[in-house]
Order: sequence, then structure tokens, then C-alpha cells
Amino acid sequence: MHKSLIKAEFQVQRDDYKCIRCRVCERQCSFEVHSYDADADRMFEDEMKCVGCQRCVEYCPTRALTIQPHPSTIRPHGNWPYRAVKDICKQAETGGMLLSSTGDELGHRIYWDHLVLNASQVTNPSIDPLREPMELRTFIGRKPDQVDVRLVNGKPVLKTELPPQLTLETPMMFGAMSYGAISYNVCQSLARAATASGTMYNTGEGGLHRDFYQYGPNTIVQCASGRFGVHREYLNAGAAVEIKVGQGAKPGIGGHVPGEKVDKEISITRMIPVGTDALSPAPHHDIYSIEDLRQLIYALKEAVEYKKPVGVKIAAVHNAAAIASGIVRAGADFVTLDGLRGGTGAAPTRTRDSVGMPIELALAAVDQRLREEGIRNNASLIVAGGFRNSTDVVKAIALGADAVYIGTAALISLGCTVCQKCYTGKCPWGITTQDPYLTKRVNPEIGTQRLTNLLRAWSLEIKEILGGMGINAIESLRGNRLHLRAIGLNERELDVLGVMHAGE
Amino acid sequence: MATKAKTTKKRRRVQADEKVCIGCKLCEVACIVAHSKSKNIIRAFNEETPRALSRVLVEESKPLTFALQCRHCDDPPCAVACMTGALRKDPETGAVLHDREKCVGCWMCVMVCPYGGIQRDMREGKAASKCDLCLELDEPACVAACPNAALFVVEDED
Amino acid sequence: MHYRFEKDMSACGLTGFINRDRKRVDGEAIMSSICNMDERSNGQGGGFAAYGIYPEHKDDYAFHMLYTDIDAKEITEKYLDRHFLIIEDGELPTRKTAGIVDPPVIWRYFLNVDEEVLHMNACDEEDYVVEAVMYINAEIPGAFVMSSGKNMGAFKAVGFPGAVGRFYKLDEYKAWTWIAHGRFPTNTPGWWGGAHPFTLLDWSIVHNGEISSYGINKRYLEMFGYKATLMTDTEVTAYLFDMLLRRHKLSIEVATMAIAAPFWSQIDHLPDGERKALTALRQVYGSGLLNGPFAFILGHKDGMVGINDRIKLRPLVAAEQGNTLYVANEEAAIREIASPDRVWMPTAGEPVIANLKPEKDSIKEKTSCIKV
Amino acid sequence: MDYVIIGNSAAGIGAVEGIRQVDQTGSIAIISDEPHHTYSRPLISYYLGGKVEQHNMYFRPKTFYRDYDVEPMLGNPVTVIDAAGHTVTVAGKKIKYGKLLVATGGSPFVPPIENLAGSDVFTFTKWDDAKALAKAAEKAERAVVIGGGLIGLKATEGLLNLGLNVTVVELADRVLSTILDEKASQIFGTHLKSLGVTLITGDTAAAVNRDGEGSVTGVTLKGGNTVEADVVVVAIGVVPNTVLADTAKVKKERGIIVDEHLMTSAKDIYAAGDCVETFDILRHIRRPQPIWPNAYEQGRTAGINMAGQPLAYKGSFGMNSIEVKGLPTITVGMYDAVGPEYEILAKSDAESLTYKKVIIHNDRLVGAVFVNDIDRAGIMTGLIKDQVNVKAFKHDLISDNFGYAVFPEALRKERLSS
Repeated sequence: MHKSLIKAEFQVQRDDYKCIRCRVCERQCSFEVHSYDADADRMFEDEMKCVGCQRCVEYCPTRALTIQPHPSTIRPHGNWPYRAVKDICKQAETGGMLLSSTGDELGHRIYWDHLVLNASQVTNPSIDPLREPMELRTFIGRKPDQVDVRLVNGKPVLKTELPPQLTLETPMMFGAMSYGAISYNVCQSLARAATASGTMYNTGEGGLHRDFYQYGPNTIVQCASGRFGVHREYLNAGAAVEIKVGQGAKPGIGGHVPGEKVDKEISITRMIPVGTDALSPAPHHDIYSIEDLRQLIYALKEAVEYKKPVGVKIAAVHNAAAIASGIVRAGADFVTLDGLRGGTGAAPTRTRDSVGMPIELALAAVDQRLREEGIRNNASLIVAGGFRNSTDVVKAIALGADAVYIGTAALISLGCTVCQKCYTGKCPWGITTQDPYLTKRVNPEIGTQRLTNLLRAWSLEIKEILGGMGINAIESLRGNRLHLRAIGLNERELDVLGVMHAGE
Repeated sequence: MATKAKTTKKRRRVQADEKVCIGCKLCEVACIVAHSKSKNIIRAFNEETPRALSRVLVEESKPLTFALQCRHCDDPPCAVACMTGALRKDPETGAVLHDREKCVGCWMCVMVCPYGGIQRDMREGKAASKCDLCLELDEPACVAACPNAALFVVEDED
Repeated sequence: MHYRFEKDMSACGLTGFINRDRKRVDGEAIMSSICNMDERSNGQGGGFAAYGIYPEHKDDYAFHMLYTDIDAKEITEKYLDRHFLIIEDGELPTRKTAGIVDPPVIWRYFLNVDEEVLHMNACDEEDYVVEAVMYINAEIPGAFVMSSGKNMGAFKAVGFPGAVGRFYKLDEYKAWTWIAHGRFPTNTPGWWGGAHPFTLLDWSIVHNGEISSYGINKRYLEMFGYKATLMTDTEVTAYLFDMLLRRHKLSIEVATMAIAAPFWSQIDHLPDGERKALTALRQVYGSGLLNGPFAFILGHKDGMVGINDRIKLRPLVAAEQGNTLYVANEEAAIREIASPDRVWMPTAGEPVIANLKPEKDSIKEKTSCIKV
Repeated sequence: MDYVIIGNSAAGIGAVEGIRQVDQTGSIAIISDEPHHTYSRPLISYYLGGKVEQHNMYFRPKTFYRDYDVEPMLGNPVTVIDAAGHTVTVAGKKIKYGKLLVATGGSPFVPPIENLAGSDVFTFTKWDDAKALAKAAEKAERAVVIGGGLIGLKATEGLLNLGLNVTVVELADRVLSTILDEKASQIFGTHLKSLGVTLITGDTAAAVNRDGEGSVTGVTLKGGNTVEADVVVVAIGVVPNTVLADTAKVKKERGIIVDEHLMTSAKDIYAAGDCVETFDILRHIRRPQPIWPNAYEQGRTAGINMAGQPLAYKGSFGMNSIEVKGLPTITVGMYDAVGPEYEILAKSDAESLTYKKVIIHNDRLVGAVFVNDIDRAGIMTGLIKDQVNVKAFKHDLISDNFGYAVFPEALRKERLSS
């Protein structure tokens, strides 16, 4: 065995004066960085193992620990940052594909940060959301272009039967994360928070644990290429069905939950034997064309007796606009677009960082395309991919989204520090793991509360911003790009985004 | 009239939810600090010798972990067994309290506590050591310190 | 580019009245009423719409045109000639008036549509007219359709409304519905086309306020072929009504439930049937919800509607005297011309609706006062 | 008096507290030949050794009698019980009782030893014994303790604390032979020797040797050897004190016989504590089980019954906690068992003087011995008491980190839920 040339990424600093040898760090570190030597009465650290998750830092009762990027560095070079060198070393040592978790970390332009929002001054009053109603209710589903409502004895009466709609009390849902990728406790937290917040969470492709059928009215069940846990009862347990074609973090790539994570409960839920790898093929092997997709959409609609919306999720790829148009015409009630920064439990690093496109551009293009084709009402547009705060959400809605999925942000609210080791199954925060010793770290009571708080906080902020614009219903912001202006974008970008530059 | 004769049924104890106890043992750390002289974590551990004892014990059999301490029984066997009167159930709070000054360290209480909730404290002479519910604090230190809300105070009254 | 435009932002005064019995009066009253609110305008625009003014041409589309240059007139007339039967045309009567400067060429056409053409294009007559209006406004530089309805007309200019009324000789027209507007634009210098009312077919609208939902209202209407070229939210309001009332055949009452929808907190507490209906309206017409402060008066061939935004951020008062209904920003503007039996403040989003009695019941008039 | 209680120790106090749980108003008298406010007899060895001061000898507060509305009659023995007449006689005065509790405890067992009578020879069961012994010890250098049982060794500890050289003479072949198995005894013996105690086993005192003035000079053992000493403590054990009960002609064997409500054969006369025989639930026999918690529990149960609320006493089993100078030992239930029906698990470490042993019968624990590592012994006591099936975690019973974590989930939840 030759010497590894991979350097420690993090430095563990322990203030020996503050360290009380309580060994909390040792017990909390699932990567076994810390150890205690009783003879010396000292703690030791193996920095090579540190992933920088900060669990020990947070749990150290005396705050004796500091974890920081390792200061020792190679000579800085524009083309050869340490990241590039490290990857090469890793591959030279393993001969394997690089694996990562979460979304793109290369920092492709985040357009949200180049968009600014409008507010009312003088000519129209801003509205104080503390004093006036401020409506975020959102409906997901196909809408007819017109509806027949007549007055009968002075009361409006609906004469048109509308296709099924999901009702959201806030335009944010929890994105698809499978039971298997995330733990039972996290699933439960998401389900309960979605229920408490009047919105939806998405099962991902992991099936639906029996315990969570009770949250069905707030559940979007996914049907992905592996068809894990998909059966009639499952499809009918949720409020809507989402066919997952692609994922923003890994367009064109299937999924893989390693066998070690497939315990008894996951096995039952996914309908696969205990300990077997859960492999989702790259394509659905019954969808090789748009007409195949149409068949699946209608097969699922049959299965749910046309009582629930059926949508399709795709990764934001170059011709997303055309694909989305095809999906709407194929009968989908909603289209989900997942951008380059969308999270994942495991993806090839190269794919994660370089395949697809930022959600802002895809969203703008798809919304515009559907409008140009006059079919924007025929499906709702849900977007996902790295939403970090409420203004990202507001901007997405102004660009044309009906609702957004938040995934990584939801996990961060549960403790995730984006250490990107989900694929190891050792998540020190107990989120993306099935290790029963680790999963306890998410207390579903606390998890539910934190997620509910997050949605509540973002909703309050959205209301505040809406009020500032003089708008009291979210539908008046949706697709209202006049409330967006860009800063520092070029003409082509402005054109794709359909927004004016600030000052115009 | 015999006011103190009737035994109290008030009961208060710290309960652990093993489903979310993560075995970090911060409860033990907090208990030690709360029962230290200085109440300062670094001094309590690094300067006070011998160190205060934790009255809560995290039991472990991975993945299972849970904190356990005195259950403050309705009819505490330790108080029955105590030959010095050091252990008694306080009618006001329902807490089973221990008077270190009276205790001689005969370990009868250790022998009869079905929870194993009493330890021997060998500092400055010997005496039993057990959960006192941190009655002088707003809530028991272990409960306050639990990062995952796995510990909570349960109170029931007759 | 499609997203480039500058939206109108204006304060304003508006007033209007309607006699349900189709009793017509000349323009003096409406001028007095709007002049009472001169405070609310700044001389950058004034305008009127009148219904029942062309009984002799009641079946022809009366196109009131503004041309900023003579070329535009030529191109437009070629276009009209190609697509319509021009029954009659001539200069719209005006008089030289202090405060009205640099008027464009103002022309009036009475047009009819050839049944053959409609048949060939498999087109609804009114859609055909709408398309023509859209074309002229969007594609012919310097030409602007001031109004295009039957038996009605819009009269607008840069100037205080009183001057505008004198300029167009409104004292010489008789109408059963009059609506008027005085403008106070904040962002663009007034131009004749930008004055209110905005019209399409026989819809005319005067508006006080700003539609914060304009961006999506516009994109929404564009999906249905409307081209909002005039950079004003008043225009999209007019088109929205056209779509809801004419194309989707909703009643005025129902249409106002969509554009100034009740809050969910109200809807959720309604009985099942009503709740379902109002929910569906919001689900389907959410992009047509008008958001932001507004009061407007909509005139149309069968009546008049006054309405406020959902939280009444602009003033609107209604009154009734006999069978005449008045709506204005200010009560004084009504009391200036009437001694109402009843005055009330409509609540937020609550429409004030007046419908004309069917024509046969209306009072027969002896003569027309129109001097064409 | 509605209630008369003879005896002012664990059983007597337990009875007062038991009565008051049920009856807040009935009159109670408590009678004792000792003049002291209720004190803890087991503490006398600590008192002797100077580890407990006078004020800490009391296991109930000074206000106890007032708080519980009890009339204490201290310093005179009851001489006669008249069961038929429902009276007891104290200092020649008859006191009428409604219900009577006999809690007269045990008496020190003193075997025939020549020349025993006289100064400097003590028994060791009462506070006054300790006071007298302490006084004698002031001018003594050497002591001989006859008896290597619980009382003898606690007396030894007290004397060691006073700086005396102590010789322990035990008839059996090892110390604590009635509560420890051979292995544990051996560890204890090693410990005692390390403390400087001279341990003589398999022998006992035949005669006390005195000088011309009658002062003790030592003892002569049956085996012929002589041990020099300045004081002699006879601490062989206690036997049920039934002298008074005999005056009421209640049934007795080794101790007073009581029914499950702790009533004697005489109506309205109850008995509890070291003077009675109770059912040993592990050995399935009746026998005296003279230990503090049992005495209190019996007293309290008797009190509740006396106050009219029937409550059965289910019996008990032996258990002891003894620590002599830093070596804690706990034994619960059986400490030794022979036979194929018993499964014994044990482990020991000679260096640290630790020893753990459990005895299992029918998958139930029937006994446990812990030396030095006693910390969670109480869990075992609970398992024995409730006769819990331990099959599933049998082998964890003697592991170092034995605790509830090794229990099967359902059992753990059941036992921790209360």
C-alpha cells in the first residue's frame, strides 16, 4: 500500500484549557475523528477523517473545538486549485468515479443574486401584512382556460368541473427525498411539517412507509424509474403523483441506494429484499419517447381515477422548454423542473457540477414557452434546485413558477451543514443515514417544529415583500416579471430571463 | 392534628425518550456541573477534584441509549431501607431527597433501588448520590442540557 | 422586445352616471362633475366616453381615430378600406379651446363588416374588430384607435378634462351613459392616446390607480391574443373585461368576482356551492386578478359598473337619483350635478352595477342632436 | 389507647407511619425500654467509630412523635401483655389498647463462656452498648471480637476507627459465613487482614481471662490458644426477643408466628420486625429475617392492618449490604446454592477484590453477591423480588456495564415505565 497523497481538508483545533474530556465529540463523530486515550487523559484527532460537518463543534459543551479548512495548502494556481489536484489524487488512488452529494458546488452563476425586487412608493401604497390579509394560497393542477360560473338567485354557482387541484397554503413544498436516502425520522418530520403548514412533501422514489399514509393528503408520491414501492394503494395514498424522469443534480443518471441502507423497513416500503442495492435505471424502461410518457401519465391517472393531479419532473436541461411543452401536451397536470443546484444523496461529481442548467434560466424559458404556446394554464409549474431563502422563492414565482420545492434548505433546517457526505450513509446529523444510532439525532418533534418554523418564516417574509409591492395575493406576483430587475446581466441573459435591467 | 402523616402521591421525575436519546451524555456533563462547587463547566471538570458525580447515567447498548436516574418513586424502597433517615420523599415536591450530612454510606439504598439510580459518592467521606431534580433550578440541568429534547420532566399528582 | 414597456402610473379623478331608462342628456353635466375634481388631475390628460350618441349609426362601429401624422391616416384608411365597409367618415367635430394644444388629426369612421369576409376567415365579428384595433395600435405608427364601439365614442386629449370636453363639443352630444376622467400621470408626459378612457369595442374604462399585478395580467392576456401596446394598466383592464364578459360570457357580477376576488378568509366561510364557484374563479382567473389600488368605471353598451380594489385603497362613492346612478371618486362631484336620493360607499371589491332597461322599454326620443 | 406499639425502632416507627396512612385521628402510644428518641440501631458501629455524632443517630426528626401525634413512653419496659384484657403493663401501670404491636426486636445471642460476667465485656446491639464500649475503648489498646458475622465485623470496623488492634474470632471457617459464599468470604477475609485485623477461624472463646482486679486480659479459645485483649465484644448474632410475647401466650417457634396480616395468634395483637418469623419467598420457608428494611416494611404493613385496612405481607428475602473500611458488599437472596436446578454465573478479579455472582433457578434470579462493584445491585434485587424471567439477558447479568440497556425492549419499558 503506497502512501495516499490526499491531504486533510479540515483542521481540528482543540483548546486544551477548555477541553473537559467529556468525550461528547467522540460519541458524536460518525467518522471517528476523535478518540480518547485514558492513560494520557487526552483527546486525539485524526484530521484525515474529518468532513467538516461541525457536529462536534456544535455539541462540545465548552466550545473547545474549532474545525476550519486546513491551512496547509499547495501553491495557489488559477487553473489548479487544490480541489482539482485532490480529485486527481483521489482518482489515481481509487480508479473510480468521484461521488458527491448535494447540488452543484462550482458556483455557476446564481441568477437569484442578480435579480432585485420592486416595491411600492407613493403612486400605489404598500400593504402592511400585519394589518391586511396577504394571500399565499396556491393551487397545483391543470386549469381550464375559462370557467362557467353563473348567478343563481344572486349566488355564484359553478357549472364547470375543474380537474383535480392540490391546495397549498404557501407556495413552498418539501422536495422529493426518498425514505432510504433520508431517515424515517426525517420523512416523518417532513410529512408532519407539510401537514401543519398546509403544503406537501414529496416521497421521492422510496415508496411510502405505512406509518405515513396518515399524512397522505399532504403527500406527493413519486413514481420513478426503479418503481420502488409503487402500487395502487401507494398511488392513491398521496394527494398527487409525480413521475420522476430526471433530477437536477444528476440529469441523465439513475439512482442508487446501497444495500447496507436497505433495512427491513426500507425493504418493505420499497418492495425489495433486505440488503439489496436499490438501483433506479437512468431512463424509465417503459418511457423511450413522449408518447410513452403520455401512456404512463394516463395509466397513473387511471390508477387514481382522475382524482389526483399527475405531474412530471425533469431535470433542467438545454431543451427543457420544448420538453416541458411536450409534457403539458402529454397530459401532465404539473411540470416540475429541477435545476443544476438541486440536491442529491449521491451523484457522480462531474455530473453534479456540469450537467444541466441553473433553474432560473430553465424556469424563465419554460414559462415563456408555455405562454407563447397558450398552454401555461394547462399545467402548473413547480421548480426546485437550491432555493436558499424566501427571496429566491419570490423571484421564482415572479419569473413564473407556481410553487417551489425546497429540499436542501429543509435539511439544513434540521441540522445539515452541507458536508456533502450523504452518500457515505454516516450523516453525523442523522439525516441521510439509516444507522439507527444516528437516525435518532433527528427528533421528529423538533424536526417538525423546525421545518414548520422555516416555512412560516419564509411565508412571513414573502408576505412582507408582497405587501411592499402592493400586492395581496400571490397569484398577482406569479409570472409578474415587471417586479424583477436584473443587475449585472448581459443582454442575452436578460432576454432569456425576460426581465429588464435595473434602471430601465 | 397529624399533618405530616399522610404520604404524598405527588410525583415528579425526569423521563427519557429512548427513541431520540442520542447518547451524547451532555446530560451527565450538565449534571456534574450543576452539582459542582463552582457551577462552571471548565472548573467543575478540570479544577475541582474530586469531580462531582453525575446523578444521571446514560445506559448504552448501541444503537440503544437512554438516560436513567432516580424515578422518585411513590413509595421509594430506598427511603424504606435507609437506616439513617437521610433519604426521604419530600411531600411538597414529590422528590426523593437525600441528606448527605446524615448519610453514612451503608449502601442499603444501592441494594434496593430497582433502577440502579443511586451511586456511591466517595468524595469527602462516603455518601449516596442521586438525582435531586435540581429543585433550586427552573428545570433539571440534564433536561435543560439535552440537545434533542429526549429528557423531560413528568409530573403526576394523585 | 416583448417584455419592454413602461407602465402607466397615475392618480386621477373619475366620475360617471347612467340613466337606466336610456334618457339621454348632453355633456354639460358630466363636464361639471369632472371639473369639480380638477384637484385630482394635472392637465396631462382628460377624457370622456358616451353611450347612445349615434342612434343613426347604432349598428355601425364608430371608430374615433387619432393620427399624429397624415401618413398614418393614409395607411390606416387603406387598412380600414381593405377590411371594412366604410359607411361614412369625416373629421370628429372639435373647437379651438384654450388649454388644448397641438391636436393630432382626429377622424371618425362608421364602419361595417362584410359578412363574406367573416365567413371566409371563420371569425367572430367582434374578434375581427378587436384584431383590427390591435393591428392599428400595434403596427401603424402614429395611428391610434380612440374608440371602436357601436353607438358610443371616446373623446380624449392632453389637457384638463373641462377643456377636453369643450374641445370635443360634448355639449352637443346626448348620451344615457357618461363617464369621465381627469388624469395625473406621474411617470410619462401625457399623450393623447394615453388619456382615459380606454376602450375596445363598446367597453370603455376610466381608472384611478395602479395595477400592481399588471405584469402578469398583461402576460396572461397575451396568451389569449390581446396585445397590450399602450403601456397602461387601464388598457389591460379593458381587455380583461372583454375576455371575461364577451368571450367567456361571464356576467358582470361574476367577472368582478374574478378580478376583485374576495379573500380566501371570506370564501372559506361561504356555503359549499358559493365557495366552490369562487374558488374555481380564483383558480382559473388568478392571473386576471387585479391587484393594487384602483377605482374604475366601466361603461358598456348595456350599462355601467363602478368598482374598487379588494382593500379599497382608492375612493369610490355611489349615489342614486331616480333611475340615474352616479359613481365618482368624490361625493362632491356627484352633488355638483345631482341631488341624490341615496349616497353610499361601496365596500372593497363590491361592484356597483347598473344595467340599462331593454331598448324597447326605453323612452323614445324625438330627434337626434348629432350634427355629423 | 387505640394503638399501642411496643418497640421504638424500624418496625415500631413503620407501624406509626402505616397507621397514619389510614387513620389520622386514632390515639397511638409507643413504648420502649430505651429512653432515646427513636434511633437507628445499625448506626451504633458508626457511633462507636466516631463517624456519626449523637444528633445523627436519629432516623426520624425530633418532631416525629408530635408530627404523627404519638405519645412516646420511653425508658420503661412493658412487663406483661394481657391479651384477654387488652392491656399492657408499664412500670406497674396498665394501659388499655385497641390494637397492639409487638416489635421487641432481637436480643444478642451470648453463648456460655467462662468468666464472662464482669467489666470490659460487651454485647453490641444497642446504643448504650456502643456508648459503654466507646468509653472502655478509650483506655484499651487491644480488642477481641467474638463472632465474624455482620455485627462482629461492624464492631470491628468501629474499633479499628478508634485505633485498636482487633482480633476476630469466628467459629465457622470463614467470616460472614451466613451471608456470603466462600469466595466472597475469602475476599473479605483478605481485606480484613490487610487492615491489620487478626482473624481466627474455626475456633471460639471458651473463657474470658481477667487479672486480679477483674480487668480483662484476654480470652482463651476452645482450641487452647490465648488472645490478649483489653476489651471483649461478644457479637455472635441476635435471636428474636419473644420474652414479652410469651406473656401473651402467642404462638412462636424461633420467632413469633404471624399471619399474612402480621397478626399473632392472639386477637388484636400484631408483631413485626426482628422478633417474628416471616415467609422467605425464595427459600419457601418461614424464618426470622432480621434486617432493617424488612423490619420497617413489616411494621408499616402491620400498622395499616391495625388501622383496619387489610394488606397482605407477601414475605421477604434476605439481603445485606455491609461495608467494612472501603470494601462494599451486597448480597441479595440466596448467596450459595448447590444442585443441578441452579445455574450459577460468576466472575471475579483478585487484584481489585471484585466479585460478582448470580444464582438462577428456572430462569429466575434467586440470589446475587457483589463485592466491591455494587453500583447497580438494586436492579438485581428488583429482578429477584419480582421474579422476572431473565433468560434473554442472563449472560449480561454479571457484565461490567450491566443495566437496563441489556434488557429486552418490552421488559425494559415495562420496568422503567412506572
